[in-house]
Amino acid sequence: GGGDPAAGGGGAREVTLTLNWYPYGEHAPFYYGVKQGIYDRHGIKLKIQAGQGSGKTVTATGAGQTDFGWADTSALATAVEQGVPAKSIGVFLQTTPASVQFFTEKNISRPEDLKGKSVATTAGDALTKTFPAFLKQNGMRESDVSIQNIDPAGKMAAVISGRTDVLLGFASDQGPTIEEKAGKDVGYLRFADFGLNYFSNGLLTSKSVLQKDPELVRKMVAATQEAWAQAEKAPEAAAESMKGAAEQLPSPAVVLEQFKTTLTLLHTDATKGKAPGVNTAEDWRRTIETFQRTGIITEASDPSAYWEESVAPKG
Amino acid sequence: MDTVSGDRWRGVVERTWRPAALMAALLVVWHLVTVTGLVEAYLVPSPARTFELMIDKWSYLWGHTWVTTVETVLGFVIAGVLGVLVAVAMVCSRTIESTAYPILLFAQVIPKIAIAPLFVVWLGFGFEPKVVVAVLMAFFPVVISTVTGLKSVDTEMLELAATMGGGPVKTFVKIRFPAALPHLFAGLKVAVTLAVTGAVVGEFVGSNEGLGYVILQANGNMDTPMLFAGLIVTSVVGVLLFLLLDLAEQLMLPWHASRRGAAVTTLPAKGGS
Amino acid sequence: MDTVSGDRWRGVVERTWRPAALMAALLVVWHLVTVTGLVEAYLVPSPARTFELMIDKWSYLWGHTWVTTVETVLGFVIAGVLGVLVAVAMVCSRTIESTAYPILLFAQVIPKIAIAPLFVVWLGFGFEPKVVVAVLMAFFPVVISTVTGLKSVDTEMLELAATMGGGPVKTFVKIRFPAALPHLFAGLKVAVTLAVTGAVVGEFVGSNEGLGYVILQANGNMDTPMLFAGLIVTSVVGVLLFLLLDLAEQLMLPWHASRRGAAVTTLPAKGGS
Amino acid sequence: MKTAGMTTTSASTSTVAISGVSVRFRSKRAETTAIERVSLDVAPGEFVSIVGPSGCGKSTLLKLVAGLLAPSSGSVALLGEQVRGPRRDIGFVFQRAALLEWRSARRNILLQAEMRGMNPAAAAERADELIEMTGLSGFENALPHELSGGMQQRVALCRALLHRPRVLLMDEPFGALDALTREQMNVELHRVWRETGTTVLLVTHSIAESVYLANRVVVLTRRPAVVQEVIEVGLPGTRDYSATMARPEFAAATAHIRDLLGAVTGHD
Amino acid sequence: MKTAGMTTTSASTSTVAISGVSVRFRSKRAETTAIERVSLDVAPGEFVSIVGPSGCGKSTLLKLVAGLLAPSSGSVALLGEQVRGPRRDIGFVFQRAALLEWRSARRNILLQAEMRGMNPAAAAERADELIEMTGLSGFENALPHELSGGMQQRVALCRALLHRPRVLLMDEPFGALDALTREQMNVELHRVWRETGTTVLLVTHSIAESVYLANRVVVLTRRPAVVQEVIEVGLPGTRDYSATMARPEFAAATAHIRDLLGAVTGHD
Ligand SMILES: Nc1ncnc2c1ncn2[C@@H]1O[C@H](COP(=O)(O)OP(=O)(O)OP(=O)(O)O)[C@@H](O)[C@H]1O
Ligand SMILES: Nc1ncnc2c1ncn2[C@@H]1O[C@H](COP(=O)(O)OP(=O)(O)OP(=O)(O)O)[C@@H](O)[C@H]1O
Ligand SMILES: [Mg+2]
Ligand SMILES: [Mg+2]
Repeated sequence: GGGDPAAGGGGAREVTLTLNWYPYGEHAPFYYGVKQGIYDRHGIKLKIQAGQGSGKTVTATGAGQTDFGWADTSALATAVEQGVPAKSIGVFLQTTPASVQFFTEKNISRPEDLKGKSVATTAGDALTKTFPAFLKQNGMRESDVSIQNIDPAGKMAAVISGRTDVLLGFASDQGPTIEEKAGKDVGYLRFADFGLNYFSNGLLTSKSVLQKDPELVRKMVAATQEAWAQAEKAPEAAAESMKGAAEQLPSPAVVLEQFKTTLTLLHTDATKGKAPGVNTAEDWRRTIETFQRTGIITEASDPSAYWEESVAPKG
Repeated sequence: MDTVSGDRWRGVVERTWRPAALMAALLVVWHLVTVTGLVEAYLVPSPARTFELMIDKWSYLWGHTWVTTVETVLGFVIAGVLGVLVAVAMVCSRTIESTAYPILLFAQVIPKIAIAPLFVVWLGFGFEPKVVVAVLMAFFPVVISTVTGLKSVDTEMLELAATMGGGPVKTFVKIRFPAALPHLFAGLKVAVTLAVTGAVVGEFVGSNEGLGYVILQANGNMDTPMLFAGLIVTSVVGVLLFLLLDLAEQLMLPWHASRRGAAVTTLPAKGGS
Repeated sequence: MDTVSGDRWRGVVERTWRPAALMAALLVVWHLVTVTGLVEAYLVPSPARTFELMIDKWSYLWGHTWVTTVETVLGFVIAGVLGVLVAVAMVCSRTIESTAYPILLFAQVIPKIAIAPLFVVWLGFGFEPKVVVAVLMAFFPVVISTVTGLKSVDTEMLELAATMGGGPVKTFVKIRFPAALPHLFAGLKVAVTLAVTGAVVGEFVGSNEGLGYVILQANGNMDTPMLFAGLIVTSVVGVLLFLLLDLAEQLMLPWHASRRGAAVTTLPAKGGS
Repeated sequence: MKTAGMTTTSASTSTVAISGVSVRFRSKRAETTAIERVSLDVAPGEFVSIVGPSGCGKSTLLKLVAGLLAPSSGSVALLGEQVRGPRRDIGFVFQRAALLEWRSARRNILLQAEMRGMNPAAAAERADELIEMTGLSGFENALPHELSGGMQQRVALCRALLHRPRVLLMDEPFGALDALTREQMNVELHRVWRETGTTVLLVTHSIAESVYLANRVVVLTRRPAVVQEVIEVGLPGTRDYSATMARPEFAAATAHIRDLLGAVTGHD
Repeated sequence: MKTAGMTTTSASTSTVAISGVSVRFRSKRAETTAIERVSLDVAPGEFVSIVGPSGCGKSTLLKLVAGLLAPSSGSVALLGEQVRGPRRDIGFVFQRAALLEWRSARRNILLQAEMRGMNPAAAAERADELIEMTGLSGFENALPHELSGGMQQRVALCRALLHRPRVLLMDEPFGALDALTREQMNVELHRVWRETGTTVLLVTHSIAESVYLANRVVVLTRRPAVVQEVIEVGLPGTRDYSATMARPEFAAATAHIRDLLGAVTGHD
């Protein structure tokens, strides 16, 4: 691959990456990688696009509307089961940022404290589906809390205004924002800290790209891994790199906070010390088992159904 | 008597067979498109699977449909009444017209889903925000149509009314309003379809029930059969409400030219008693 | 000459001062509401901050506004042309009318945001899906209004046309269509506001530019000043397009009763040459 | 100012007092002076016919009296009161029938009663009486588009008579009627006028009709309408139709009006 | 079947051949028989007037001939061809003016030309000629609502004459005109008819007009309209207005028609 003579000067090939959402701190490494010329060096001219939810990103990737996607593994698993021809080429957030978020003034420190609380969720998203498993894991039932489905933007307003007590979200996303807006400390109950871990965001592409241009995929994975590794070493610079790349961003403080939180999610015990984005089949198996248990997928397949291991450099 | 009811029956068949045929044709196309794999199942499910699901889950769907229908109807009725009142005020007074227009336009153009947090915080998660969104969506066409209708009344009729000294209220009730009805109905028809959309969008904003919830959840699960079932049911609700309005129009405006049928072809009845 | 232009100038002032005063009043209320902390900043920003931001980021906003405006105008024009054509076809043939109605209704009632992912998959993240959503939103009011308008032509005028033997095309161009224009404009006015919403909703679904992108991102970041800036600009686009249509109506339909002003108060001009 | 001399001084006792009225219409294209310094006083209970060339301003004049138009200069008083806006103490038959297309003939007539809040039972009875009188029986429930032109005009006439107005303004109310029906209507109108003492202003194109019915006939000139002459019709109060037509005063008056209008000969 | 005998056999040579035509209107409320077994033949170039009581079915008859209505029974032929739908080889003046409110007087007249695809320059010239003839000069650019009732009617008349139709159907075309203007129009119409050999069917309420203009006058009865009598007017071809009125044949014909219509006396 990469031999397309029409593909721009310098041999760099134009490639689109659609994010799971609008740019926020978690995505800093991509911008950093572009800024540092990491992608260029791998022969990739990366164009980063905003997304509108992991589900749409996975579908659009499978349908070939974007070369690569950045999306939640649970969305990928659901999509694969439905027949979307997309595959993961490395999960980067191997610890889920899924968490219950609330103001510390609510005095919640353990899952049991959620009893009788109202929970803001978004209908149909993965968090909402794994939440019952999280409750069960911690000896509670779904009926112990009252679930309220709200639009993603409305969730934050609901918690700030006190319409609901807590929200389900990614620790790397809403938490820092509401902390800043309300001027109050936010506490988290991370699913991963309370016995429920599974893969979260990662890089994916369509089966047809994998088939037609495995070389490009390899370059993309390598470049992305390098970008994340570099960003991990210089979080401030990475967060800084987003400035100007996307005009409308959370405040720099929030971006940094979001990214720092993200950095705590990069590895499982099995991949500690390895390059970001390197997965083990065992971890995949565990995630798939969790997804099946929580009803995100009905039948568990082999990791190879979701994950293309061949393109990932072993780190 | 027999012939009359026979005629009526034939009329119903006459009016329904074409849309029915079209629906059947669309179903066939849908079926073929999915069966041949032209469109993948993760995007569009097969009609068979969709209807199977609808039958399996009919009580689930019915419950949510009922919620959405109530919200829609309530929103539509409020929008209709408010819309007519505002239009009347605007026609009565240039001051009101020129001040109200910008606000209305503003309220109309803003994407409702963008102000979801306001709805959530101010109105909570119950019934109200959905009705409010439905009202906001349906309101504008009613106002615009009614204003146009009220203003196109024959000026000579209004002069006549003035010489009868009935005052603005009676003139309105007996002349302006009936004359504006054809316009008003055009507005109401658009409004009722928008009210459905409004209720569903309201449910998107925050809800544990209703077709919006069903659709959103299906979308999240990539459960295309359920998504299409939700969309179909939503459409059916909209179409039925629209047809109800159409019926009301036919009953209330038998005099309107648009109901009198084509001009030139008017034939006096052949034969007689 | 002087008096005429003076009159015109006074007319403009006359027509604009009230909306302007209202806008000012709303701004004051908005200011007070935010300054007193009645509504919190995470929900509604202060006008000062909002306008500050709009000035700071005007080139950013302008770029996105332009994108949305182009999508809107394109969608509106397509919807207008298509809508009129469909309406004409429906008025010409009962067969087409009864078959087309259900499809139109169906297309109208389905919440666009729910099927938008299909557009993204089929049409990508570019220009097209937004225009398609705008067309889908704006289409229906045009059809309904045009059908109503075309059908309310005076039957005697049509009879007259028949005796002139101009054929359906000329009858349409010279009689039916001009007579339907007041209705059509009412439909177009609703349509243009819906086209704006359609373009923005299309951008919600998947886009890297346009006001929908700005708004949704601001919503995600709880960046209320940016959110309100986006909403204000969106509304301004809608209002301006609406006013353009209003102007077109005034220029094209000087004869229409609704433009002739109130009946009874018609005063012949005082004085003369 | 110049016209002051033309105004009679009986304004306070007149039912209709038009003094020095001019009406100018201004449109984008042109300015039309429809009426120029017209003065006219109508005594209580008087019947005045107005004749004049087409487009001279007769309809405009009636609308002035009804308060549906304001004069560009001059003033109009009705029943001793300055006309400033639409007046309800009148009955008006427009040149066009102006019926509500969604109301039956009978309900179009009863509109008058509904707008004035008249007693419904009494109004209904009166309506039936008028329907009978104008020969509309059998078509009470027909919608306007199911009526012939003359029938529509008769409905409009009934509507104007329903409330027994003190002042009746009629703009060519019999124009769409055939000769026979027109005569019958003339006789009926004359009877109604005699019995009720209503003041009537009638615009008509029929010279015979104008003379048969009126105390005075006002002849207007071409546009801009000026009062050319006012003819006192010296006919007796009760007028048998054929007897009246045969009287020399009748012939003299019609001939004179024809001359005034510049008609070549006596056709109407 | 029964009416077959009443049909003249000259259908093929007649311009208008109405044979045994009945028209029944059925509405939700009632069934109205407007016309009952009417037969009438009009020879090429003939001028036929139709008179009859208001609401008897005169307008209905004209619409039948124009193909705007289909008879409930019987048949109509125009220019030797069976009438099955709207016919364009005619000029029609409706009872109401039926003007397009967004077109000026002149452009309303020119509608006829545009619809027929006539040569624009020639049509414009002809329009100006007709405007001149009908005394509308100065109001060419006025919109219908700026015109008086009579002016609107004259515009409709011009429109019907613009294309010099072979058959002219006129439904009370001078009803809103004053006596003088009406006479002028009568004279003009007579001239046009003489010069062009147009076949004319004229519905009118004026007996004098019907006799002055026509070769034959058809008198219809009350609804349902039956042909009561057809009067041959024995007047010379070229008719000076005042001279014609003075002729004994004229007096005899009008008196006879008045009798037929049951009029008490000779007012029209
Ligand atoms: N709204 C208007 N705008 C402009 N000009 C007008 C308007 N109404 C009437 N006119 C003009 O005023 C003049 C008088 O009109 P009016 O209707 O009073 O005539 P009229 O005497 O009733 O004629 P007719 O016997 O034909 O009904 C006409 O020349 C007409 O063109
Ligand atoms: N569309 C219709 N539906 C029902 N009845 C109708 C319709 N058109 C006409 N009629 C009836 O047919 C009869 C004849 O109507 P037409 O208009 O031909 O009368 P006309 O002789 O022209 O009367 P006029 O002199 O008053 O114009 C009337 O009784 C009328 O009520
Ligand atoms: Mg007039
Ligand atoms: Mg008629």
